[in-house]
Amino acid sequence: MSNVAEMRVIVGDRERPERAEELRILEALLFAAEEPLDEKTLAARLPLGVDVRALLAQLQNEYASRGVNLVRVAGKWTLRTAADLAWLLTREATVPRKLSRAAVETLAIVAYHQPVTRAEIEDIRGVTTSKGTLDVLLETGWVRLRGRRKAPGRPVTYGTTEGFLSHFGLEALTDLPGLDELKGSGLIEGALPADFNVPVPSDDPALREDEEPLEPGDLDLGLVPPQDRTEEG
Amino acid sequence: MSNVAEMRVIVGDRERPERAEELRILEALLFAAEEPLDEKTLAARLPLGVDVRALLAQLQNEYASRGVNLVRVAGKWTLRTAADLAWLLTREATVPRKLSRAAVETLAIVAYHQPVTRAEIEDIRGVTTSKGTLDVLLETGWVRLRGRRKAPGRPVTYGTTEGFLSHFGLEALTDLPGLDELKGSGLIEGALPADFNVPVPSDDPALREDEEPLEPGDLDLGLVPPQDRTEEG
Amino acid sequence: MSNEDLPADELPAQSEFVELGSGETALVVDVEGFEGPLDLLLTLARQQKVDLVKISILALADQYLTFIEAARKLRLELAADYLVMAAWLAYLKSRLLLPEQPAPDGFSAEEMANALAQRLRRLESIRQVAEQLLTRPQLGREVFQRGQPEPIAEIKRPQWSATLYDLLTAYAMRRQTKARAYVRMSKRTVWSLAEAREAIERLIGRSFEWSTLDHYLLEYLVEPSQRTTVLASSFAATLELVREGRLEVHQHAAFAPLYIRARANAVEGAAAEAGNG
Repeated sequence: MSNVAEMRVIVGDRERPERAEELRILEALLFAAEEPLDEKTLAARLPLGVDVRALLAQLQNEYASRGVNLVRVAGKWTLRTAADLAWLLTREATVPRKLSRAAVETLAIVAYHQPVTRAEIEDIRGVTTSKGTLDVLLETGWVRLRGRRKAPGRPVTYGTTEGFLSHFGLEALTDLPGLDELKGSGLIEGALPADFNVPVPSDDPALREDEEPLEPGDLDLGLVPPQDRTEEG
Repeated sequence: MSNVAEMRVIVGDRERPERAEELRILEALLFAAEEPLDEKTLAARLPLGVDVRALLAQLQNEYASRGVNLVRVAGKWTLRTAADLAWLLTREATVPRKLSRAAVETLAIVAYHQPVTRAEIEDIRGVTTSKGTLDVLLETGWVRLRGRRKAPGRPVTYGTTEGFLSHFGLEALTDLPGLDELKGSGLIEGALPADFNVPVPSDDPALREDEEPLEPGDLDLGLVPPQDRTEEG
Repeated sequence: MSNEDLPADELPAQSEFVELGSGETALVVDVEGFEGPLDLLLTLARQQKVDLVKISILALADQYLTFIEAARKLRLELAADYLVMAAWLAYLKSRLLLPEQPAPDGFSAEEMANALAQRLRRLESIRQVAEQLLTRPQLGREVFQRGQPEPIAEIKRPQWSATLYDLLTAYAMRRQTKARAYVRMSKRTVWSLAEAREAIERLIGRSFEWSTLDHYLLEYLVEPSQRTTVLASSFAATLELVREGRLEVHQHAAFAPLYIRARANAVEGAAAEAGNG
């Protein structure tokens, strides 16, 4: 035992100069960051000409077997505790507010059918969606107002945010579970008009052809506490 | 050398499957913790009978060469960015700031009357010029120390730089308006004493007859920013 | 049926149960627990234990209508949604039972039934994926980010700005002000009447002896350049003080020295005044 330890120490000492400094920098940046970092941000801190993607792959591999993993969410990179250790950590975690069944369902509809209007959500659920449900989702930061549908009444369209992907550990919207089956069974089109044949949900911030931008003030809808809003009006 | 590398590979390979689950748990706990953890807390989360101290020593050793180190603070354990990478955690931001009136005035006097000493600036302005004003001007890079005046006290002479010309869009210092132009533009009006004049400025880098070169060390005066100034803004 | 097969992560409070006595299916339903008529239909459909593609809409419509009938008998308050659905299903049922005929809105009963089945499938699939989504490790519940992030400190570097206009205005203003200030200085070489009067009052004071005005002036104001203005102002001030009866003035001949002295009663008066003050 003491032999092994000694050997490791020696190797460790020799290793130090050999392990690429870039890897140390990358690891320090990812450890320190408060939120996922994109490759551009990382590259800006690394020596010029470094292959960030290759380094990330190496680091991801190094961390794969550890208690902390390097994962990609919303196209960005972040370190997170290994999912199999959840049992260990949940005890001290402050469990986020549990969403109501209506909110979970609405969230899923927004995720899989976005950009989607309230009327379309109601059509799928077969029930009126209370204002509160959408407010709760806007408050979580997982759902956002995207724009307005170019249709009578110009209804607001909803979509998911990067925070949504980050919370559920999704690299992109295409990683949504069961998305392929939904597409296969033709259940994803929802209420989209036939001429807008976009069978996949998209959180692309660029507005679709049938969307137009929000007006100033629209964004307050879900973000300002309601009492202020009524006073204003 | 090649021997060492080989040994490392072997050791590394052997290590991975042998790496104790306890180490993963330890590293996840330390990563997710919101504050440094003591050995008792860590032990409570680990299987009974595990030698926490030995595990921590091993983990500390594993992380020693990395971008993040396991450190002990106040008897508790925490992961921290390696000290030599602290620079990664700072970012320089440029903050636009307007020059004070005193600084603008002093700058103008330096521009027109260079090479000029502080006493001469004060004589023209009719008020004492604070050290800070000249420091700020040196910091802008628009004013430089030229030399020393061959006079009692050997005062430092100030002049403008190329940076001054480029910031104010001047091709040469002689582009600064003379008395007639200042009058013509209405900047100077009314009766003036007969001997009133505006000098024809020159930023010729060659020292004048009444100037002598700076000594080594003089240049440090205004070029090294004091530590606190950066935080001030 | 039971609520357990609902893909919800949260079951509603079981406030009210309705038991239908018909017997063939012990249908226990909690009206409060349903998220609208479509949800109720989906629950009923599951009881057929067949793929939703092969569901019998006719049977489903019957079940739904039975449920609504029972609920109404028990005077349960049903949202309008449920009743609209009931009416529509009753219509659909009648259409399905009748021989096919062209529908007024262009849809056959078959198509309408398929559309309903499709809606049910869509709701069911969204529930399934919602459930799958929720079983993913969630941030802050199953996986955690760094508990003590080390935020990046910003070092602020001032970027100074000033315009050529600022520069020239400041310079012109300062030089001009300074130049004007010198002009004012040179005016001080003139002795004003007020200054002369104040000086004479101070110089003569309580002296009741005759003394020459020249004597005072030369003694105290020696600068030759100022002699003329001092003499002129002093003479004018002297005459004024004489007119006020505070001074006596005496001259032997033209261009002879001027003798002045304070008048006794005037000094007393002035002293009294000073005492009061």
